[in-house]
Amino acid sequence: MGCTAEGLAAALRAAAEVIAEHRTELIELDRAIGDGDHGENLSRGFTAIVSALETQVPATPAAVAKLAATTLISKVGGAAGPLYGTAFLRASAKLGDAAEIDVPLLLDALRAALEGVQARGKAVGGDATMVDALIPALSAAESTGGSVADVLAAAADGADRGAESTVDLIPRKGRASYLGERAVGHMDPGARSTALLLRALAEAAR
Amino acid sequence: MGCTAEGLAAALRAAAEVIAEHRTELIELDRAIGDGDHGENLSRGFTAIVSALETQVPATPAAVAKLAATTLISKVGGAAGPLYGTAFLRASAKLGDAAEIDVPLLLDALRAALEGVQARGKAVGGDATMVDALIPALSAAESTGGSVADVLAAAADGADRGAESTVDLIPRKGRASYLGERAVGHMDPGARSTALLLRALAEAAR
Amino acid sequence: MKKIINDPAAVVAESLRGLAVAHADLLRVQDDPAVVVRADAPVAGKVAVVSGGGSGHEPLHGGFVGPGMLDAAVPGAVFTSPTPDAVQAAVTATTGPAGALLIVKNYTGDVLNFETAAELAAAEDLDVRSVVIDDDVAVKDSTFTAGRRGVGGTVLLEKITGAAAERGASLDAVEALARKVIGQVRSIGVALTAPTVPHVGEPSFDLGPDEVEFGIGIHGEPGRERIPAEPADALVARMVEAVVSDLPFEAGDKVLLFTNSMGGTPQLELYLAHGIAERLLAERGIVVERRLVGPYITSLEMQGISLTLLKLDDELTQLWDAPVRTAALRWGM
Amino acid sequence: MKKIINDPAAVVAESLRGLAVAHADLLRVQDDPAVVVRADAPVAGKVAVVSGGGSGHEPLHGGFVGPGMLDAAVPGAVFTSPTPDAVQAAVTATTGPAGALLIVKNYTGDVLNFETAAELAAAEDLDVRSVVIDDDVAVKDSTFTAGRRGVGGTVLLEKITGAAAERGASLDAVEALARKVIGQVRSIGVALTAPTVPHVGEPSFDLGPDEVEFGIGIHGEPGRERIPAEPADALVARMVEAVVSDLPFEAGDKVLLFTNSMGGTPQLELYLAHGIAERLLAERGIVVERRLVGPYITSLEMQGISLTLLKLDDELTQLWDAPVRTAALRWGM
Ligand SMILES: Nc1ncnc2c1ncn2[C@@H]1O[C@H](COP(=O)(O)OP(=O)(O)O)[C@@H](O)[C@H]1O
Ligand SMILES: Nc1ncnc2c1ncn2[C@@H]1O[C@H](COP(=O)(O)OP(=O)(O)O)[C@@H](O)[C@H]1O
Ligand SMILES: [Mg+2]
Ligand SMILES: [Mg+2]
Ligand SMILES: [Mg+2]
Ligand SMILES: [Mg+2]
Repeated sequence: MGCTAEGLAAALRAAAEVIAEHRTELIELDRAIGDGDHGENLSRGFTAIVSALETQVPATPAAVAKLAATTLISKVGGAAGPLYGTAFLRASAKLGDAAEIDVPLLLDALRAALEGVQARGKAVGGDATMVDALIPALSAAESTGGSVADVLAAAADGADRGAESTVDLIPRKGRASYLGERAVGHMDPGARSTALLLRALAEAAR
Repeated sequence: MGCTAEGLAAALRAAAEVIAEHRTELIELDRAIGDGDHGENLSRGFTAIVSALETQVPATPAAVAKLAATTLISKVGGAAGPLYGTAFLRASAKLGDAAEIDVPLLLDALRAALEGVQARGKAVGGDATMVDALIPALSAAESTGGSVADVLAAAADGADRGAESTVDLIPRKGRASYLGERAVGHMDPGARSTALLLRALAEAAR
Repeated sequence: MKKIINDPAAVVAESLRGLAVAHADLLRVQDDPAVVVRADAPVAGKVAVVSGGGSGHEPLHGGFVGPGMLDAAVPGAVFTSPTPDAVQAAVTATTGPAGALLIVKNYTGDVLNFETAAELAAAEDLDVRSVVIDDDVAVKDSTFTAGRRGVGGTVLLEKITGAAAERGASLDAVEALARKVIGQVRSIGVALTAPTVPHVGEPSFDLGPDEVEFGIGIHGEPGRERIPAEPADALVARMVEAVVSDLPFEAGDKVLLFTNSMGGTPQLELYLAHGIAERLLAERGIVVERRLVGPYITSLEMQGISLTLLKLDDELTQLWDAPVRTAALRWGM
Repeated sequence: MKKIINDPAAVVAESLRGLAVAHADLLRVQDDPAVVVRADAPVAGKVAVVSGGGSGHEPLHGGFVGPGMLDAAVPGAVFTSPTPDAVQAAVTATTGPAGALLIVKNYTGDVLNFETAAELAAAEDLDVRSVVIDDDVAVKDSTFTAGRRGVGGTVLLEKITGAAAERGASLDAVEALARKVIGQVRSIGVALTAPTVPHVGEPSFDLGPDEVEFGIGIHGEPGRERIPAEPADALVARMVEAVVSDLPFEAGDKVLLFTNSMGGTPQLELYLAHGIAERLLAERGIVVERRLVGPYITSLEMQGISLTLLKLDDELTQLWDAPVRTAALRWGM
């Protein structure tokens, strides 16, 4: 069974809760190697998504994703706002007018999201950014069978591993890159938030 | 035997050493209930007196006291500069052209110093200022017999008791007065420095 | 203590060197005793306006030397009033037959040292008058204290008397104007952290992580009371109440509102506090006609703010608006 | 954390309210999205100069809105770049057929958000160009980093392009001028203490009592290295060397020297550092023709300073001297 507009909206609400719970953790991660606002920025954005969804849930998954995209772009700011916004925008474009997201559509959307983040931010794997969570998330998702929930769970597992991998990397993009070697030993906050978001979506899809 | 110009100069050098040794203590006392500069101000002043005396020791005790007065006035600043400056200036006026300070002259000088401080600063006994060291110093000196050294030792004892007495007083003059009751429990830095100076002069006169 | 200094004993002299080279068009610095003098001093026929005090309150006073404000500033050691000979040097460098007004903040040290200087000047047949500003409502003005301290009102007093002197007012007129300003200006300050004097090397007082010193002076002297930290709305309301009730300022009064940073407070917070003060005054019907917001009378790196209210009339408003050109305040020229 | 604020989430909005009421003659503040706009915007026929970025760097950028400098400033949350719709609102409020120049500091977030805003503006047929300033020599400029950060040079860039736009220069000319300035301005910063972001509630980094962060950014991002605290002479020499050797600046060059406080540094120390920098430049034969000293691009209450050098020629000197009237910089009007 796939994921409807309502289903995606519910998943985004769940994601908002997870981000709120991990706000302080994300702030701390960002404080260590950046400027300490990542948790605050994302909570502001996801709280705004929840509010926007209260008024009305759009009819298609694509429209829900687009609402998430424009809300993130207009509420988050910083590096993460345009990057996550672009991810949702590109994903939304792939979803077309489908009433439900099935596994092939989900994979298309994930692929588009990664491409969007890379087009915008110019980061490649190994630069210690959210891209390092998205790449293994996508490959894990692509090599798994099963339901939308199963694929998302695999993606979340991949993102967890990817986030973990950033601990040993020298950052080359974003604020953490100013630290160079001094950032080694710290997890990238954006990679961590990507892993949290995918896990929340996976749990909601079960 | 009385105290010559050279003797007074030596006593002032000794006083400068004592002030330098107690610089931090005076700073701490002033930091607690004032602005923390009393030790710094007095060291600057007495260091300048020592330098001035290096060039030439004036011929009479009065001239030495006047040199100390003008140096303190022009180097110390704050409340203590003009007050101690006035004390030495008035004392100097009493010393006239005597070649040595004897006990009657010493008592005249001490009395003039106290009057000068009170004329300038308008403080009375019990206001928790240097006046509270000077008043008992003078009465102890007046009621003691013996040499200049004995009289000065009695004055120093009186000043010690007076400085101690300021611990329980509510300050009514100078910066400490802003604290009101919160200053109770702290010794007045100017009373303490008066006691230190008189003790140094007494020791030097022995 | 971490500071951008070399030798604590040389801080003032070295800082003045930077001031001199940065603002050679406005001022010059005389050495030994250290005095900041308007570049074109003495200005013929003009009453000289001279102020001074301990250093560590910058831009007060050196940052206010220039056309339309001070003719000279006398910087003492950090938080220590300058000596009479320094004041005298400032008077000598700026004062002609028109005389001079000395602006003295009410601290025992300042009063005593300026008093002596004025006597020295009188002995040289210069017409020198002193006014003592004591605008700090934190201190109870009674015979049991050294009296109210001079704080934020000093900046406004220097601007307004400086403007009058620049226009050619007589010493009598400038002195009367100064007394008028002193009569209708009131201030209150709060501190969130303590300043650290270079030669002391430790904070001037200890304030708990949730404590605020209400009624702070500009040397880290304590104030009325130590209160628990509270939201800006409550804190500023407490400050406004203290100032307004003192004069008192009343509905319909036109005022200048001066929201001052004590040095370490971010501008973000300063404007936030200013906005609250404006709102509270408006609620009381007090009309804010002019404002000044910034770090103008500070206490080294101390975090905190002060509010100063000056009751305006046409004369004072015009003098406030008059051109001024100094390192710290500049408009109209 | 002790701050003069109410709700950490409302700090920027409440501070802007204070700014608006304090400077109603110069600017207005639009709400939702928050934008600071010159009072008389849009100015007919004039190229709009617009900048913005995270808040917490005041007076940057809102304090530079007014005749002769910025037409609008876009304040993000504290240390967070503003969103594209806010930038777009600033463009819409200020931009006519003459177009607009967006001044963007080189941070990933700022670049991405302003980029999106420029696309939105282009879609509305407005001629909008962006320049990215990256004057911080602390960061090695390579493909392995996000590139050099925009810091102190931003203030000079905003003043100079603002002056050109005020004089009626075309968008092509203003853009070319901006690229010229960016090409010849360099900066370096140091921090003695860390700033505390209101919604974080703790200092942005931990610095030992004897450590200095050399090459600090304006968000408390770290710099080149952590060094032991040293006397001002040595520290400023290290800073001058870093800046001068980068462009490089050479004997005979005429420069503007900008000595900036990061917010919490007392003016006493700031002028002391400025004096040292002037002396060191003179020793190298570099001619300081103009200077700016003060807290103009800050990092909340962070203690520290930055030095910025801009190579001058007649064009840049004239534009620097041109009249400006903003909350933070004012002369000639
Ligand atoms: N160029 C980039 N490409 C991909 N991700 C990036 C890039 N720059 C930054 N990021 C991500 O953004 C995160 C930081 O986001 P955030 O703290 O919200 O923004 P800012 O750095 O502007 O404060 C980083 O942890 C990183 O994962
Ligand atoms: N009016 C006064 N009369 C007598 N002594 C005074 C008066 N005011 C202050 N003092 C003395 O001066 C001392 C403080 O000196 P100091 O710290 O050098 O000056 P300041 O208070 O200006 O910083 C006080 O401890 C007190 O003894
Ligand atoms: Mg961040
Ligand atoms: Mg003292
Ligand atoms: Mg003092
Ligand atoms: Mg940020």
